[in-house]
Amino acid sequence: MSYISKPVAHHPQLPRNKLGLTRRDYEGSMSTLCAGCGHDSITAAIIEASFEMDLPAHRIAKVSGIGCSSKAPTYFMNRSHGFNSVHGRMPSVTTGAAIANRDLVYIGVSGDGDTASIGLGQFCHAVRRRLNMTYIVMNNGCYGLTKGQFSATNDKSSPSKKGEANPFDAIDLCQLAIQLGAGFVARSFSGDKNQLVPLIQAAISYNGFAFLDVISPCVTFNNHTTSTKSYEYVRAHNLASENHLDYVEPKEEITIDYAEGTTADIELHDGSRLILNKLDSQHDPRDADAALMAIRTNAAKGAVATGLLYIDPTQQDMHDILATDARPLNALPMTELCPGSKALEAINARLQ
Amino acid sequence: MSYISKPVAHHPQLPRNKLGLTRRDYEGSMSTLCAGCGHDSITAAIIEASFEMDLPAHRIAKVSGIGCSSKAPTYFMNRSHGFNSVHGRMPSVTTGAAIANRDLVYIGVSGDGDTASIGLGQFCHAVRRRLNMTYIVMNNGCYGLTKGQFSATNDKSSPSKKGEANPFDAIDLCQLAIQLGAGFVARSFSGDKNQLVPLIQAAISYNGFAFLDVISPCVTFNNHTTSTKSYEYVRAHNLASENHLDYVEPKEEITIDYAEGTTADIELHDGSRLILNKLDSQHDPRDADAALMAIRTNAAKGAVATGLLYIDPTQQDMHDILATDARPLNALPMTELCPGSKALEAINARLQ
Amino acid sequence: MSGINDFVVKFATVNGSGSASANGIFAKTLFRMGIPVSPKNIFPSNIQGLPTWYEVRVSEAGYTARREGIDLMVAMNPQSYPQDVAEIVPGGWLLYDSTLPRIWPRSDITVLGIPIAEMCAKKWNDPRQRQLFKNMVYVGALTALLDIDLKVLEGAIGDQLKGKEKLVSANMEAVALGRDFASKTFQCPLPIHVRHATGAKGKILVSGNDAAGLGAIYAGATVCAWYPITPSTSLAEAYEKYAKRLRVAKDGRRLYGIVQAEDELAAIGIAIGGGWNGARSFTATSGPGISLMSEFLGLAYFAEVPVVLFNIQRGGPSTGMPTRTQQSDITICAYASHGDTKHVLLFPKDPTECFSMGAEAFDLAERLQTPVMVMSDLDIGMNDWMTDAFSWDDSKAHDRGKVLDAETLEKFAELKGKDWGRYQDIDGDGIPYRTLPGTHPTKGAFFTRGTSHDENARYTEDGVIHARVIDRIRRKHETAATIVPKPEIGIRDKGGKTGLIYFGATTPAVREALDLLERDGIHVNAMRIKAFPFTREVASFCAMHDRVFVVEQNRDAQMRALLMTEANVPGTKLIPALNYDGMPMTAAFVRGAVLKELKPAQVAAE
Amino acid sequence: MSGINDFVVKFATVNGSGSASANGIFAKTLFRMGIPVSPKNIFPSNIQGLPTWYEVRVSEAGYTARREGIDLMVAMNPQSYPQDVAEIVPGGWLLYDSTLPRIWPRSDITVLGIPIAEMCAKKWNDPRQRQLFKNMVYVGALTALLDIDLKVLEGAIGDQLKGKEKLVSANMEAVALGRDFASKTFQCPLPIHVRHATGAKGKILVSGNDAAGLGAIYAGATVCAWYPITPSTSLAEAYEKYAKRLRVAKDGRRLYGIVQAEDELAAIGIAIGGGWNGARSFTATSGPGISLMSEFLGLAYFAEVPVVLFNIQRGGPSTGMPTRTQQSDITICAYASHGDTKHVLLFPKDPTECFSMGAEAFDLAERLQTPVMVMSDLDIGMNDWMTDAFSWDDSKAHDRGKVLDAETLEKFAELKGKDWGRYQDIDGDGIPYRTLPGTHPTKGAFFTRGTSHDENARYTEDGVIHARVIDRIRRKHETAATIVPKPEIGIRDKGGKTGLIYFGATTPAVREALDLLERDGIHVNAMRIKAFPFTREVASFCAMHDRVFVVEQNRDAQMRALLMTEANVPGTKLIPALNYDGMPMTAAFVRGAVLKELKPAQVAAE
Ligand SMILES: Cc1ncc(C[n+]2csc(CCOP(=O)(O)OP(=O)(O)O)c2C)c(N)n1
Ligand SMILES: Cc1ncc(C[n+]2csc(CCOP(=O)(O)OP(=O)(O)O)c2C)c(N)n1
Ligand code: SF4
Ligand code: SF4
Ligand SMILES: [Mg+2]
Ligand SMILES: [Mg+2]
Repeated sequence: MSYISKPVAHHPQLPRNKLGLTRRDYEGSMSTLCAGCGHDSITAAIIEASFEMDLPAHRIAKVSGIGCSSKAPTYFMNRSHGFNSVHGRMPSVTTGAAIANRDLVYIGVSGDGDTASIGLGQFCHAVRRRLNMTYIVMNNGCYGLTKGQFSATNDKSSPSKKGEANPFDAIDLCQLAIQLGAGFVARSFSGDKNQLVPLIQAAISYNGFAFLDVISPCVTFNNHTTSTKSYEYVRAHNLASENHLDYVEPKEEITIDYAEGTTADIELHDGSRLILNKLDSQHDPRDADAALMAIRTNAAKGAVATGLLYIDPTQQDMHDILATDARPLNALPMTELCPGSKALEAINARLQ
Repeated sequence: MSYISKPVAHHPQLPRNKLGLTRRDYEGSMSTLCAGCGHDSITAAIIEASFEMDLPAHRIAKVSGIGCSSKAPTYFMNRSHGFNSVHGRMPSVTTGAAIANRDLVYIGVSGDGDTASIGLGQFCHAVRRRLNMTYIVMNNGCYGLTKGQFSATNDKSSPSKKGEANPFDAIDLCQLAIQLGAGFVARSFSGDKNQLVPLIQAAISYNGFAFLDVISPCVTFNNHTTSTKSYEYVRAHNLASENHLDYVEPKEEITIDYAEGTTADIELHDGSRLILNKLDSQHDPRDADAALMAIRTNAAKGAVATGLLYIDPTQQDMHDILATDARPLNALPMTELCPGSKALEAINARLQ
Repeated sequence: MSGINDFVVKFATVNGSGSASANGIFAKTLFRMGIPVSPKNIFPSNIQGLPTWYEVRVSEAGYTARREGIDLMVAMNPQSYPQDVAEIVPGGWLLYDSTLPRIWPRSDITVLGIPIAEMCAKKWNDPRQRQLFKNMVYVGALTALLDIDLKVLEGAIGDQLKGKEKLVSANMEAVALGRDFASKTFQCPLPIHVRHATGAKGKILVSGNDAAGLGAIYAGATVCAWYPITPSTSLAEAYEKYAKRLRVAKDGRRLYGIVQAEDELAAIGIAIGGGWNGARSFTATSGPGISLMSEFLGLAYFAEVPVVLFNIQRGGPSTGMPTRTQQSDITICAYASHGDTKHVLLFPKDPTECFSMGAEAFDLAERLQTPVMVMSDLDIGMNDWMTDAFSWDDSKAHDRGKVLDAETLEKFAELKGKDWGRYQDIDGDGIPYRTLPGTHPTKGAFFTRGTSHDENARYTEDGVIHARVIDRIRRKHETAATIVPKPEIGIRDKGGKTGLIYFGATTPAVREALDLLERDGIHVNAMRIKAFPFTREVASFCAMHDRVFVVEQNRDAQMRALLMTEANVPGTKLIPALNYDGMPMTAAFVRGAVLKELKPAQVAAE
Repeated sequence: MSGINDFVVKFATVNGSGSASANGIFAKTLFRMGIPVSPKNIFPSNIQGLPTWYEVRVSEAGYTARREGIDLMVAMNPQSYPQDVAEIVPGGWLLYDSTLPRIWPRSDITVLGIPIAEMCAKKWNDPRQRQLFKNMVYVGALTALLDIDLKVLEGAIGDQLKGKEKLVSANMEAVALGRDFASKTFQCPLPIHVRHATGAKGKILVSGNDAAGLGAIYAGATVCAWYPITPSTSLAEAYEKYAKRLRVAKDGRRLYGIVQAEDELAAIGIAIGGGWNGARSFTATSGPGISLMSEFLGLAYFAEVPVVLFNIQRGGPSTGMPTRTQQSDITICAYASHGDTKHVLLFPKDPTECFSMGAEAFDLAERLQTPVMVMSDLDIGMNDWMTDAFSWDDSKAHDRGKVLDAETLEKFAELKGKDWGRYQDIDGDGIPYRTLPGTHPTKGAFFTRGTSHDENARYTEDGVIHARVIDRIRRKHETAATIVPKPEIGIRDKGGKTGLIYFGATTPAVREALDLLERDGIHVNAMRIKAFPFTREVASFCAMHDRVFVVEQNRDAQMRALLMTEANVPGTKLIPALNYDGMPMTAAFVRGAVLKELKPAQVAAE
């Protein structure tokens, strides 16, 4: 089946953001995912987050691998360029794109198969390189597009639709990301828009590698009641309580009132602020060791720790490390890049 | 240059092990590595360990990727088959070999480039699959064979020979291995034979994925005094004190005496026992969380925690998970594998 | 052309709506009535909610190629109405769900409206049932319209629902609903309809992937490593299905090992590790997987490790059309990997050959100590084909090639007059003797490597030795050309000057086209290639003819190129007949391609 | 044949012993004396302790191909003595370290023993110095034996040791030591020796990788992603070296981004990401890397993303001979990736062309919106070649191809009379117009994908559209054949019937061979191929000749195969002349291959 375009007529009374754009302007083509697929909810959250942040849609680059999840970028922000690359290799394509133009916002979308299996190496190395991007894994514990095989994030003993238990332990991408030095690591749930939208906003504002592992049930292949990646299971075991995040745009005034001692106020590079309301959680999300232990301890109990798990507000990103020019490399004039014949004469002379 | 064979004449008085073999019988071809290369010391430790364990050399399969380190299997156990495969893919080749014949002992040798860069994905998934093998990384923080580029295990700010500081954080393979569920994780140093030999023995005895990260200075490209992977640095910062391991063969009597309360006695599947003498260490190596924290805490101080870091003496290996026959698959007679024409008739009938 | 037992029905539905099983039952029923059928699934690369089609050609004459021009369209998906209606031949029929009635833009077809949704809504309360049984209602209507044997249908449903007997009667109720409505409302049967026949007798209805998975079981393969990718996934799944049935010891232990690898690089690496260690090992993949496996294939070629790869080709380039068929990986598979490499390829024509060649591939891989690729495709692999029943000769032993056990190793010099060396060409056929790890305490150990090595497997940088070794491997490839399956040659015109070469999935289309051309007065000799490297018959066939059509499903005439470079056939006589829109080839296309060349006037007139 | 300014010296040393720099200085000195030289490094795939060689051919006539038959062997490595001595021509010389004197097995050579180790032990105390200066001692001896200009040598040492002036005099002391000993002990100079000449005037001495790295700088490339692999590593390193010199802004910020990727899949992925985003981007790799990059190359082909890949070919198959040269990735590069793909290849003949074609590759990649591969090899890439100085025309603008900025995008329909669509063939040349991310708030955004798409970049599963799109890409490839560099044709015999085709690193050998053949009375017309797809001149040249030799450094005659399939040249007239032992080709080989065919009697007699 071919591409399905949506009607574009704008309702005159739709609310507009500071750029004068409506939510519609952040939408994409009609989704061809299964009705009820978690991925569509995440797409909706991305649309909501970017509308609220007044992002100029055309300054965003959407990148993905292959899978149901990797199709999702088609379903948001039609005004942005997108690159649906090859399976598991979104991190490298994004790395190259980011080097070429540091001024765009990079939103990468991947699946658990795309990231934790074929793409695991590239994922780890993108983290290590502090690529300035928002990396979202739509995590359903299975390979949706190839019809439901277990993925490497599927929990041990979680049964398939046919009832066969998965004999392998899950790879926990948040633990990996923290350990490899990601500066922003969060976990969320496609069914929890209130938690998800501010996390996406914070991730986009974050300067460096922002990782979001979003549990996103596959209604067709992995949403039976016994699956640990089903709506039912996640709703029952979600510790959204871990913390609650409010994202405050740069220069905006903080109007929310929090009980003394329960909040952390974190300022990002771009001046936006994250107000974290710690609830049950014992750990300071600026402490990587504590974050790791919180995840591990909860996982051992079968609970899913969601929320902002770890943040390092001061991390250098890849461009700092590479010391690239402040201007996008793809915008430098050839006259500045090509040294010309004079310089060549000098080089020839040395080689004589 | 071609293969250099060693003279094979046996000295009549060389000590012999229970199989009647001398150390020479566990040697390989002449090393073509640089004089003083850490890798050669590890090779020597492997020879020593297998001689002492009375391993039948021909029942060992040596597997490696590409690199100076991956050449090492040529330099031990000429009586064993070896497979010097392609760069970074030793884990998959070993997986296939192990499925085909569960009765051999698999010793995999890799480098930090081979494992932490190109092979990171395969490494992680071999761990996750609980492949029954000993996986040794000869870790020199650089790409020896391609002339000294930084590898992903090189420590941040550790300078190259030319003095340029590495801007990226190191990937800690031991942390990764623990997190991904390796049952046996140890770190050692090529310069510490006393620690290394029993660790190799324990790893070989271990039934499941045994990982050994051995710091192994590259004397040609990464042994300058400021490199954190130099002999000098590692000697100064090695917490070999973490624990001391004695490997006791199955049925052997334990003759060593330890001070009360400082030892842990761990029995492996094959009946061999590991006597751990905890020295400075606070953590029980059977506790994964504690092991992770011990590594991280030490690393933060610039110290290198060596010794047996983690062990799960009861883990299932890949063959348990796959429920394969007790006999090696490659030895099953075709008559047992091919269902024959009778069974085919029944299948045809169903398809009619 | 259409008539009794000779027409095409097409079902246009929404995927994920349960229509696949109803459609399958429809095809199976006709097949069980003894009528040759060829169902083709045309599905989207998505899981639910998009248009999907199922075409069933019915042909008493036994022509099983896809045929264009739909006689009866069962249009259940408003999303695709416009194109569905356009495909019906003049005088054809359109069956649709008239719950929402509509005016159709064509007057040259007969519209059969059945208010299916309404009927189901009345009959069932559960929304899931309402949805599912819609499919059986149109099948029911077809039993009346096409005069289908109800008993046979019930049997087919019963087989499908083994163990869920209650469901059978529920389904039959839905069938009755549709059948009754149709009988009452329309003149039944239509001029196109079925009757019991014998053309399908003794045949089986099965997909190539199912057959190939079974072939691997019969070959004695014990190591299977794979990574999910359409359209190869179902091959590994079939192997597993049959292994669970046929390969479990009494104590429940498995006589096989399957790994769903983390990617294709690992999958082929695992298979090579297994092959190195003496287990028959394989992987299955498609286009992108082949690209990713290239480096490892070069290793297996040069280190001479047996391994079997099933390539279920799909529409390229790149991710391309993952749910469409092509034969466009020929070049890349013949030469996969950098440096001078050449691989052995087999081209099965149908599921029966997927089974037999799938098994034979393992013998060849072990005899030749090299990768062997079975070049199937989506059409053969994922569609059910009416095909010859599988057969197996119990008296023929598996040929494991030149592997030495401890005893032979000890006596080697004595037996062969030469010392053993892993890569010594003892027999002059380019095929050396191999040993397996763990065989002997002191003999036969060697180091397998992808770096250059001498005849004793020792590392070398001596270019003269390197050249000698790769020359010997070239000779081994020449030996391969003497033991791979020979082409199948059909001479319709002794001394005729026009030949035609084909292979794989286009076989039914080509055979039908040759019959059609015969009626056009054109007698074409044809050769079906079964393997690469080419046996000498291939070049002789070309030499015998002045012009040779090469029918392929790719853009770049890849088999033609191989014939030019590897069989030295001059390009001038090789006329490409290429189709690459991803649909299974039709006889009309093949006939057209030949006519265009030989009788351009007739084509213009038609 | 040998004599003044015409001989071959070979240094046999141990790698990691510091000989490389001394040998380089030796070659550079002769070059600065104006004498054409061609040094070849023959090194092991290891770091220290194994035999390594450095051959320097000196040829006043300017023949820079490798020549076999060593006139003077500097044998510093006892490990390789036997083979080193065997390589000396009768009447030649052997210089060795006679600290441990030995009896040599040949009486037809002159042995020059110098107790180098002993002399160094006497002179220096530091063991490292003792070791290092040994190399300069033999260089010193050569200044006397070969009559080398000491001033020029000193200059060369000075340049090498810029900034470490103290070391220069120490080195000159070592030189004096050797020179004095030789002058006193032997009759100097030898019959073979040098004199100032002019053949090297205006030339430069540089490696192809250095040149290609510089070419990328001049092309304006800003994204370089690579993974270490011999022999391509030094290309990325050269790019970095020049970038640090020529591409740093005043505030220290870099006008380039280099990533040492985690593997080749990532390297090409990064380059493609950069190309997609409008930066000139490239990677450099060799054999195994090409295999690993296959999937991504197919993506870039089908999604039409410009990217440049330098393939510095080495000895295959598999890991093969990583430190030897071959031209054996032609097939795999021309067709890299599954499905119907075809790539653009350039074949530089020397470092000068590595620079110019290295730069031109970026123009072609952007104009054609496709990967362009520069097919260099170890011989060109890692050896210093005497070659024409680099030149750059400041007046010629970089051709960025059809990229639309915001303004043009707005006026597109007006300008072109058609609406913009990413994959619309507006100009009939198969090349569409592209837009870059972030260009315009509402126009020009599209989704780049490797799945099938229509002319507006929208996903499609309609096979007719798919076929249309890949047909257009085929037309684009035809356009490529009109804009890639044309072959260089040298007619020695108008109306002559014998042609010869060559390309890349074999150029010096072929040109010398043609001169030799001329003397044999055989006049061969020659064509050097510079690019694939072939421009029409390629087929015409073949058509003009009855038989055409195709000289290649691979086993399977890969260029010949390409000529057959892509230029429709009948194989019968294409005679392969193949060498694949990993050593740079010699003129003698080429001459022999031609003679064997044309004058077999003469070959037998020789
Ligand atoms: C190289 C390659 N191998 C395999 C595939 C087939 N494939 C497509 S999507 C997919 C898995 C997707 O799983 P995931 O990333 O979890 O996405 P989901 O569909 O679950 O959202 C696979 C294996 C492919 N397209 N390319
Ligand atoms: C696919 C591929 N890419 C690159 C190379 C080149 N290469 C050979 S060894 C090596 C790195 C080795 O580093 P490491 O594994 O750390 O081993 P070491 O030499 O340091 O022991 C590389 C990149 C290769 N052989 N194959
Ligand atoms: S198959 Fe699963 S992941 Fe894919 S669209 Fe459907 S529900 Fe979503
Ligand atoms: S280069 Fe380094 S790693 Fe390689 S052999 Fe030499 S010392 Fe060892
Ligand atoms: Mg998934
Ligand atoms: Mg290393």
